[in-house]
Amino acid sequence: MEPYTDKVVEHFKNPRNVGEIEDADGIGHIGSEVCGDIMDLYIKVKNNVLVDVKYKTYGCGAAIASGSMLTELIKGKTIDDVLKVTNKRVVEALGGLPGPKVHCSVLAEDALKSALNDYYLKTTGKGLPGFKPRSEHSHDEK
Amino acid sequence: MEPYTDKVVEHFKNPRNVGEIEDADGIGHIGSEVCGDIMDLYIKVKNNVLVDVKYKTYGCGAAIASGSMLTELIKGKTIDDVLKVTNKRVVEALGGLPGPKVHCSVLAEDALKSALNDYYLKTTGKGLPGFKPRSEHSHDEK
Amino acid sequence: MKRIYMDYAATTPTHEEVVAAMQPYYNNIFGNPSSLHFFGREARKAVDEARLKVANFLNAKPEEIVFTSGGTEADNFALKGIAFTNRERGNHVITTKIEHHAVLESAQFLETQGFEVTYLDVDTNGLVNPEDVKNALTPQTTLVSVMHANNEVGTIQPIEEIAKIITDFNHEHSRSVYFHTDAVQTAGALNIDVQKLGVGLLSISAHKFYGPKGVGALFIKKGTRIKPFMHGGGQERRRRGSTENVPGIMGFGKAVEIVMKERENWVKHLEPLRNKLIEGILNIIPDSMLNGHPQKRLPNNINVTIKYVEGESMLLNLDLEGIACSTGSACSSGSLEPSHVLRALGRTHSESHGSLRFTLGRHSTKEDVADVLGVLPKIVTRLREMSPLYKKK
Amino acid sequence: MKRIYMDYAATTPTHEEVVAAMQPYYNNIFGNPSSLHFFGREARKAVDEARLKVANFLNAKPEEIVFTSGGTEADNFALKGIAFTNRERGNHVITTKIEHHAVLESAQFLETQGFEVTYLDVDTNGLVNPEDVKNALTPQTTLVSVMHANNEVGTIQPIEEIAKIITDFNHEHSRSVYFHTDAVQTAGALNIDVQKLGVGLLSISAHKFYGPKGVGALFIKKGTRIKPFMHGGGQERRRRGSTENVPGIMGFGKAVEIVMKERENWVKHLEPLRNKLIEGILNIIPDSMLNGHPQKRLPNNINVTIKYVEGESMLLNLDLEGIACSTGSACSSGSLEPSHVLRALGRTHSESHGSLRFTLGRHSTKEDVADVLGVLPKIVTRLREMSPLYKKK
Ligand SMILES: Cc1ncc(COP(=O)(O)O)c(C=O)c1O
Ligand SMILES: Cc1ncc(COP(=O)(O)O)c(C=O)c1O
Repeated sequence: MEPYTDKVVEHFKNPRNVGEIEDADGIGHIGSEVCGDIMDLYIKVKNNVLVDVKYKTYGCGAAIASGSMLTELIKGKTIDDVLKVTNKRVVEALGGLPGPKVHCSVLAEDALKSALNDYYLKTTGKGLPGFKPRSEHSHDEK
Repeated sequence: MEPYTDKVVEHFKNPRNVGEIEDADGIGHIGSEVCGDIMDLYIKVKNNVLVDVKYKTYGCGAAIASGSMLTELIKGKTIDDVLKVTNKRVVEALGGLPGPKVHCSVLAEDALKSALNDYYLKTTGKGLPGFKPRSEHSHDEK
Repeated sequence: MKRIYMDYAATTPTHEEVVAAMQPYYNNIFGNPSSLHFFGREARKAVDEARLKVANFLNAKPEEIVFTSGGTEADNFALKGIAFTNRERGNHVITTKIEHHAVLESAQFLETQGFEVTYLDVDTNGLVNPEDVKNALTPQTTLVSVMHANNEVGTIQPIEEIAKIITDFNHEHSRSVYFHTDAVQTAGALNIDVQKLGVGLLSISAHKFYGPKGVGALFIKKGTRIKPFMHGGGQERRRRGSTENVPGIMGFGKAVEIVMKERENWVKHLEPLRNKLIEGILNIIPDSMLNGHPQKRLPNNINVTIKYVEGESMLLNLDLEGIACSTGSACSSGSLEPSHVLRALGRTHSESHGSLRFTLGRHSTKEDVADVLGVLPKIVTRLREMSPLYKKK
Repeated sequence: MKRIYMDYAATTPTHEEVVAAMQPYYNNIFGNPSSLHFFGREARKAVDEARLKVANFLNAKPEEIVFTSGGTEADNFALKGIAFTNRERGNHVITTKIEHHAVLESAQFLETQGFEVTYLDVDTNGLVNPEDVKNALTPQTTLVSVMHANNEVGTIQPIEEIAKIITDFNHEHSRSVYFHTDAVQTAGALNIDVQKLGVGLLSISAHKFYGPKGVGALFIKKGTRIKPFMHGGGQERRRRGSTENVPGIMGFGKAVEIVMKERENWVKHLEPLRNKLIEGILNIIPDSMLNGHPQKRLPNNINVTIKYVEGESMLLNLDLEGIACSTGSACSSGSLEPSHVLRALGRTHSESHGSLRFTLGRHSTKEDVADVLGVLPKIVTRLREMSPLYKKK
């Protein structure tokens, strides 16, 4: 595996926006213990803007850095802007991820989509159109 | 392959009794080009004693040394004594031969037997009892 | 930055005396040992001296030692060499679920070529039950391969007992099932006597005990029916082609010499350090547990699971503090499955993901251990705070 | 005693700069490149730098280079890797009668596993006829392996032409027959450009061009279907298990760097020496003849047959005079058959037994050549005098 970029290491060392939001407007929960990575994303929305964002993760360095970078990319942005944030954007912003670690950025994107879905469900009764997390892991703990 | 002993190298460097005997009483000719070694042995017999011995060889270092050592072991000896000289004696006298080279000592023994056979044929009309060279190579040049 | 190396099971720094022993063989005594001339003969003499040292080290005969490019080649050679060569006697191979990939993937390759392979289970401490070997033996079996000690969790197998079972089986059924052990992890730690162990083939690798990388050996007991794995010229008594790595082999010879002299001292030095680190972690960090056998264990191996956190993230945090170790988390290897060894011991996926391995060596100190015990708990606390699993508790 | 080394095709002394380049990687940058921590990362970085150098050397991409333990492993990997992996596409392999044993014995092993192998003839100069390759291709063929230049007689093969034939065949029949060349002997002498040569796989070995023994590489063109030969961990992008021989790889990297800078000078230096030695022998010694192609020939290879005398005895006599060379006589290898290469060129058994090979290198001088020309005729005379064959003439 190639080494992590400086940017990844920096975010891994000092992850931004770690934690939970008690009264979150949307919560995303993605991943499972079996796969070795889980991400929880909490969003607070005001006037279509993500005014606060927090995350927690159980996972490797890339998962921690991806989550941290995601929160930076979406915090303070409008939902329209945030909907454009893909795992590719996360990878780019991190200066790249080693091949086997790209799935961590997918985890981050899916956590975001899942949180937005939750927000939509709560506010409109309907989920995020077309939402279907890619990193969904179906296998159970054996 | 293990290296040659000092004794082999010494005989190889200064082979004894090289040449032919014009009026030999017995000539042995063993081996073939195909196998990569040939030995010619010439003996001169007086009163049952090998008063002169010469050899020629086309072959590797071990063949040259085996022929040389053989001539030393048999020159001046009675036929009875000489009949007891086997390839094993040659190998011992050389301080050993590498495994793949033992056949060269067999070549020497067979050259001796073949020369004695020739001598018996010439003097008694019958060959050496039980003579059948072991190193006889049957394959032809292709 | 002060750096603490605690990954001696991955590789070791080459001993200074080993490096020195290699130097003459680069451009002074540089011949090809197969050459008949002076340059070849002096190289050959050197290689044979090293071969004798390695043979003595294992209590074997020099002609029973085949030099290889490392432990992996020795394992490939043993498995494929025995299986292919003895195919007409049977197509069944027995090994375990906790072998090194060099053995496991060779076995899997044999499966693609029509061989049957039994992968034995181990108990929760990583021990193979010799009775299981007995029960797995069939009239088709030609080879049993059980590692001497496991590289991840350090568990030492009852090789002598297994050898006895195989010998009995061979006697009773007039068979000649071969027994191979991968001793790559034990050579620097335990006395390895092929006679006492009762094995017919045994793999070692120099870089695991202060020798150079890229050189190892397979012990092959006299009389064993085995054809080469590395096909080529007549080197190594026609058992392994390729120009011998003379400097590497000379370094290997020096390394076994050093081990024979130092091993006992090393073990005396390492065991207390190992115990201190294990006890320290289990005492200080809640929800942590030891992986591998508590007693039948390599003197330098510490393998723990720390729940609710993932191994690579701990490893990288330790690395940021200058401490080098390894993990059985899948995330570190790019594969989907976490360590097959931890899984075979009955650890859950997440327990396997949360494992750390520290392996000590001759340069390890009390201070190193104290440093780890100072740093690790803080890292775990920090990571647990951001772990969704920890909250759920 | 003054010693003259004229066996550079067997192995070369390691270049001083190569030795120096290896030193930091024994106990300073000593990590296992697969380790995630600092020690591993710095080792990995080094290995990747060397990989880039080797890739540049061959005009390949770094990810197309797999490091091996030498030329033999690269050849085994190419033949067995391609044949086994593509078996469902076909079970036929084409090679030649003059390949190195690493290729030939791998091919013979494949035959024992049910593969069909065609061994192409060569002409009296040792050249493969590209048309023969064309005619040998069948719908079952998955691999063609033809060496770049022969190690015994130095003949350089028309690799580009053969590549074109295979490419055309693949186009015409929508096939993907792979083309491998063993370039172990050419790396120090000819420009090797895998694009220009048009090969899909190519073997090299460092010790043949002033690099260390025990390290080589297989170039594997992107997109090639090949599974490992050396099964083990995930090293070399999962293509070859075993802990990388980091110092060896670093020495390899330095060696190719030196070759790229020096090769042209070496060739300019060697060709006149080679010609002088060939002409000298043929002129001075009656009943002697050149083996191999007079023009399409490695710049450092002299291979002659001297009739009525056996090769080993000449070799040993030369050795006693301090001159190191090799022979294709069976007597030197312990086998019954003399050189399969000379036999394939149509030499009789005794012509093959009477061969000598001198291979020159960067330290060879005019004086060395003059010394050989001074000594050899006397030796031949002496040996012919004791040869029963010479008399018969
Ligand atoms: C043409 C050729 N191929 C392969 C090899 C094998 O290389 P190595 O000895 O590095 O395994 C050699 C040299 O021995 C060779 O000359
Ligand atoms: C138990 C075991 N077997 C085999 C190997 C392979 O050894 P090498 O890396 O020398 O090929 C290793 C180490 O990687 C090991 O720990």
